[in-house]
Amino acid sequence: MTSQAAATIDRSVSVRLLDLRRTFDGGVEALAGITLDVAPGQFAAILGPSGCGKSTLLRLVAGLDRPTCGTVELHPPLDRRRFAYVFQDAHLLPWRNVLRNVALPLELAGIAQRQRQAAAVDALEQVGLAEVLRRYPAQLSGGMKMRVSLARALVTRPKLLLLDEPFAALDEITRQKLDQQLRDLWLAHRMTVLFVTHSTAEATFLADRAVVLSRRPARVVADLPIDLPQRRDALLRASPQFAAATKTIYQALERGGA
Amino acid sequence: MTSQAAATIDRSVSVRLLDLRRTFDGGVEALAGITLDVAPGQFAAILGPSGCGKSTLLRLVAGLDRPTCGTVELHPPLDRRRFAYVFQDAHLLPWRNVLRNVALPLELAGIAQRQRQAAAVDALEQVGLAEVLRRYPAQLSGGMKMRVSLARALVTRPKLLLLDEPFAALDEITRQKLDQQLRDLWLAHRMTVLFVTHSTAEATFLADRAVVLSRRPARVVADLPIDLPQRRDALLRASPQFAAATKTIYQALERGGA
Amino acid sequence: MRGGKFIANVLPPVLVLIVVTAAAEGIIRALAVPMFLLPRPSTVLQYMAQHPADLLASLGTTAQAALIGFFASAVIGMILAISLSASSVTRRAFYPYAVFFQTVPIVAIAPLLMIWCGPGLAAVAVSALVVSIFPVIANTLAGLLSTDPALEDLFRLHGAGRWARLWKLKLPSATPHIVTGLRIAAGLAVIGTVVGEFLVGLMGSGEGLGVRIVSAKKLGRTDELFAAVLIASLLGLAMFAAVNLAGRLLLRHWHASEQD
Amino acid sequence: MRGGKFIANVLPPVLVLIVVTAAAEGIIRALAVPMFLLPRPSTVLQYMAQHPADLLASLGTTAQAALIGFFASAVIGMILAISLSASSVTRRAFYPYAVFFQTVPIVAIAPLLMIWCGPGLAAVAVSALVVSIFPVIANTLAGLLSTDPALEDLFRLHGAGRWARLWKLKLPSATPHIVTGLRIAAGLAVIGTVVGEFLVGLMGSGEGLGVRIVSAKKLGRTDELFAAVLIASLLGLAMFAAVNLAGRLLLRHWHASEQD
Amino acid sequence: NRRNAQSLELTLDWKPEPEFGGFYAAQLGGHFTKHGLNVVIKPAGEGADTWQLVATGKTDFATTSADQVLIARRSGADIMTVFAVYQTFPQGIMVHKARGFSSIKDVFTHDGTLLAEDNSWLRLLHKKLGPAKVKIATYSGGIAEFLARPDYSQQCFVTSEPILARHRGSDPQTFLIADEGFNPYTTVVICKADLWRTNPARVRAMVAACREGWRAYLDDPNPANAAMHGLNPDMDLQTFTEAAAAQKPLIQTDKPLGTMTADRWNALADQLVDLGVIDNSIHGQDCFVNP
Ligand SMILES: Nc1ncnc2c1ncn2[C@@H]1O[C@H](COP(=O)(O)OP(=O)(O)OP(=O)(O)O)[C@@H](O)[C@H]1O
Ligand SMILES: Nc1ncnc2c1ncn2[C@@H]1O[C@H](COP(=O)(O)OP(=O)(O)OP(=O)(O)O)[C@@H](O)[C@H]1O
Ligand SMILES: [Mg+2]
Ligand SMILES: [Mg+2]
Repeated sequence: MTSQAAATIDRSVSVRLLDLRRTFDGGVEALAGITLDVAPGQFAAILGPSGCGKSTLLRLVAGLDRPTCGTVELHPPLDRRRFAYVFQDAHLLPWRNVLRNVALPLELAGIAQRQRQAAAVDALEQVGLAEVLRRYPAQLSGGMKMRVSLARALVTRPKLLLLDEPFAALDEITRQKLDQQLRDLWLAHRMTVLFVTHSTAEATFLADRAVVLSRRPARVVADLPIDLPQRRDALLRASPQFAAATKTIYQALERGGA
Repeated sequence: MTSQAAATIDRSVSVRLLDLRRTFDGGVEALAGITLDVAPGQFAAILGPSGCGKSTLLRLVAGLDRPTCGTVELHPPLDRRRFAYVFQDAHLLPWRNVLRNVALPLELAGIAQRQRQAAAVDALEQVGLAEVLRRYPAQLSGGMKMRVSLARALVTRPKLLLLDEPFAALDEITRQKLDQQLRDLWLAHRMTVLFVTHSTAEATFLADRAVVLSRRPARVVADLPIDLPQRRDALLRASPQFAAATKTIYQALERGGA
Repeated sequence: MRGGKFIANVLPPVLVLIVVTAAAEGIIRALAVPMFLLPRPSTVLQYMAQHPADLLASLGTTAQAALIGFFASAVIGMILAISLSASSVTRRAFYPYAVFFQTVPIVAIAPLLMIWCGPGLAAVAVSALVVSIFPVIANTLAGLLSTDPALEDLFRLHGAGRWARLWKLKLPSATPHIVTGLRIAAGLAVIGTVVGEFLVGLMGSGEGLGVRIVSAKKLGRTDELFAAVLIASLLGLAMFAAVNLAGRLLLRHWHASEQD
Repeated sequence: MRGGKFIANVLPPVLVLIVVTAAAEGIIRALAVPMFLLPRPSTVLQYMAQHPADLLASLGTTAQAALIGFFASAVIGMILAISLSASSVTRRAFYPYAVFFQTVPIVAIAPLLMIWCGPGLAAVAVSALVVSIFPVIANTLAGLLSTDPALEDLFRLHGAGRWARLWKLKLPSATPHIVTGLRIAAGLAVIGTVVGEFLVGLMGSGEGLGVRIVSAKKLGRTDELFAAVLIASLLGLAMFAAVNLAGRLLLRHWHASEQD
Repeated sequence: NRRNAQSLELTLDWKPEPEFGGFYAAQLGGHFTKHGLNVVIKPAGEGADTWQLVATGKTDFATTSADQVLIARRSGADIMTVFAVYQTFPQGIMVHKARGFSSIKDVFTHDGTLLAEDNSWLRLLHKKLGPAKVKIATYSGGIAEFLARPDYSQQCFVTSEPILARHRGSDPQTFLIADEGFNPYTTVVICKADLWRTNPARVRAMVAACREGWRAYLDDPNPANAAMHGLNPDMDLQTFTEAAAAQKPLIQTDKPLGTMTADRWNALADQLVDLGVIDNSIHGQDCFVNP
């Protein structure tokens, strides 16, 4: 572990899910007992068939929904201000322009206007949207909205980052750029990340570990460590280890989907 | 051309865009002169960086927005009932259950209740959602909503099909299954398709032709024919021609994004 | 479960009613507010217990006019709102004048009502209509204009006609707004009826609550006055509750406001 | 452009006004409706032209009370709606009783108003408040309860407190509803004022429009009566227009209802 | 609801009260029938003035006051007064005795609040007594404010509010408006002038029956009071009795019941012209007949 990582390890948090179940009113069972331990500073990708319960799982971790049974434990118990969640839809406030949408979490944390604006501009630059600060959400394209939403999550420098397919609406080039940035950000700050994605390649590139869920009701089909170098770049994507890791995940998905 | 194709060619329509421009109020120029000719029964993939103007282009073709200048011509002028559009967001009616959402276009076309229900159930089976007929949109996962939206488009047996990243929210396995189904459907009916996607692999698998747009304001950077067999399947994805075609598109994207 | 839900719905307002009534009784006694200004709840209840038949007859008369006025408001108000929603020119031209419905005092048009409809039910119901229609117009219109533009696109795309857009898109999506408008109209229809009865109601046996209110006031019978006011309020409450129930049934599957 | 917009906004209603007035004049003449039932528009205008100072003074008195009543309704109504939105138990317990505001006839509480506030401005403004507050409550509440649950999640996630949720989420998202409520309250505040003046107004120089209306009625002066009614309506219209403008400024960037 | 040619409708300007006792007595005593009339008595609210109903043919006969008749004629309603119940204007101003006032002038020139409707008589008082010191506020009916506040005065019918106030333990004192020189006939019976011209016999029959009814009521109000109490139970019998007694001197003079004089009509018209309520094209003597 590098000294930088050691310095920032106090930022991150462990997530422990114990036999987590969620059945919706009307009897739809989404999660059928998920047990999962995510160490502080780990980057876990979560994959699974459409409608299996990934978003449900993330909502439970975030405390936005209550499990039917089972527990979610975060250690240390988390200050909500260092928490970020990129929802599957962008969920921007339609009455705020882009800048003020991104600054929102800081505003809620009581950060002064100047500082939060500066931080929001920074975050928007990271996602390549520095020139649309004053536009309203209705004037953005689908991918731009998701990037604003991502900027809003990053602006808090979170200890725990929950991402629900943040890059699905982006073109491959932008997506790879953001993958790279996210990985670098993680290396620098070592926050704990749960990253839902449908792309096996993305999971391989970003994560330490891929958790593959079965179709609904979701169970853990496979929990695969991804043994690739810490620093990853475009070249890695072309390597045989990368292809192998991707393939393993894909096969687990196939098993879960059957 | 097979006899089946000949029998159904009358279903399809040509799309001719002439120097199409669109500048939004406030001076945002989204399209900077797009000229494009899509032959009847052609399957064209459209790719380009996030926010470049792909959705704007599709809206113009559908007549949902007016060009600042330039023209959109459809031949033969299209009966709106044989038109389908899968929006980038699912846009379901929240007060209708899944079945009635899918049946909506038929209802608007005046088809009798029995028939449209049967057709809707069919379409929902195609997208793998036969068991959620009675649920309301708020009870669906993100990917399920998009699949409902896709079913709603397919239920009309359209002559012109406009698809705006319909599969972005789906896991790879479901996505490949639907890619396959769409390709087969197209082979059977030969409707004209404009398919916006961010996946070069998906474009390669599905389309006859990939139109790559530059970053905003969008221009056509490359218009690449995809010379692969008519019948395509999972094996093709592993072939070197497939990889080559994908790569060409990717490189065009890189040029447009620069 | 059902029983529990019923209790959860009914218990709180009933408790509040009891507590507020008791408190009012106490305060009025403590401050020695004279009966001719504000009677004690107990006196009002006593009056009600002693004259149930008369009060019920009055309630019947008033309820009939209020319901007719309310339904007329609902139907005509929605039709007017739909017409106004059709084009922004129509809206600019006519919407302002809908305000006249609200601001014209019934007393000014009472002679017309009396001459055209004769005293009694019809004139009173028209009064209820005039008083309660604007909220239906304003809320329905706001609802119709708030339709999600993306869904409008969807309907245009499928070549939906004006009627299909209205019935299958705009009205359903405006339902939460319409329910709010009807909630307001429910109470206003009652007050419109009562005011109408002040002016153009029929007098005599089975006279409406409004007639009782003015004549009780003239004779200084505050117990009767407040009994009639209370019954009118309860009528308003019942109509409000009916609108709420309808709203809940229509919206529970899909609208945030009816999910708890 | 700006000039064109102004014309597009103002021309249609003005045209309608002219056409409707002319038509009313014609119909009243043709049917020979007697003056004591319904005066011709020309007679009313003539009266207005002859007594501008008196009418303006009355308008001033009425406008003052109506504006005070309206602002009080807006503020108190929103505060009450916010309290009601806080919990579903509170809502069930108290919301029904808000209906009483609507259904209590001012005539019943006129003695209380007179004694507690004294005749004139304060009592009249309270009347305007009582009459106009319910639509603000109902619409604000509906708006607050319609907040997008996904956005609520976002705020909860970031540990937003009650106040932040209210100010930064619920109220902004309820704005379209609130504007509708205020549109309705504008006209109701005027009628509440006029009715209040009927009952607890002060007579004498600068007496309100409501006082003029009753006295004109007593003295059989329908021209004055309808002139006063018309001016009250115009006051309602002006307040309605002000609410519309405010709504447009608040909503034009983001809400479908203010985009054309 | 006119079943046959002889059926007539008499619309009152309020509910059954002693003010209308003679009409109910006429009905009860068979006086209408005796004169070949089938009269339906209808109470009415305040939405439309009763003369408007007569002028538009919605009713045959109605009660109102003489100043309203002049106003009606100014408004183009061709109506005719045929019978006058109150020979003296029963409207007054009721004050708390404790204030020690001795006339309406005292009310006007002292602090306090006067509740009144803006009527011809109020205008006359203003004209006669000059600008008032008392605050004048609109009157919404009843006596609640008066009872609650010692500095409040209010308009009243001497046959009504003072009696109620006394029943509620107050000690009111009443000044008649008539004493200030404004004395219109009140509770007058009107019909269309046309009816008088085309069918005077009918009108005569009506007036005769009313006169007999009023005679009977003045002699013994109890049967009619009981009948009216049945129709208007809000008013107790005691109040009926007291009111009937209080109004008797305002109704009964040395002349036959209900008759009017041109002098008084003309004097009233002149007063109203003077107050600007009507213009001088309206003449008092055109407003009435003593059939
Ligand atoms: N409120 C609800 N009521 C009933 N069922 C629900 C509700 N919310 C979600 N579900 C169901 O729970 C299951 C899991 O949903 P979830 O959103 O977690 O899926 P997901 O894995 O995120 O899928 P996707 O990849 O498509 O986003 C789905 O079958 C969905 O229909
Ligand atoms: N109503 C509008 N007003 C102003 N600008 C707009 C409006 N709608 C879209 N734009 C801008 O037009 C550009 C093109 O938008 P469009 O939605 O067509 O992009 P896109 O290619 O579909 O992107 P994505 O892949 O992210 O969906 C964007 O920069 C967007 O911000
Ligand atoms: Mg999901
Ligand atoms: Mg797009």
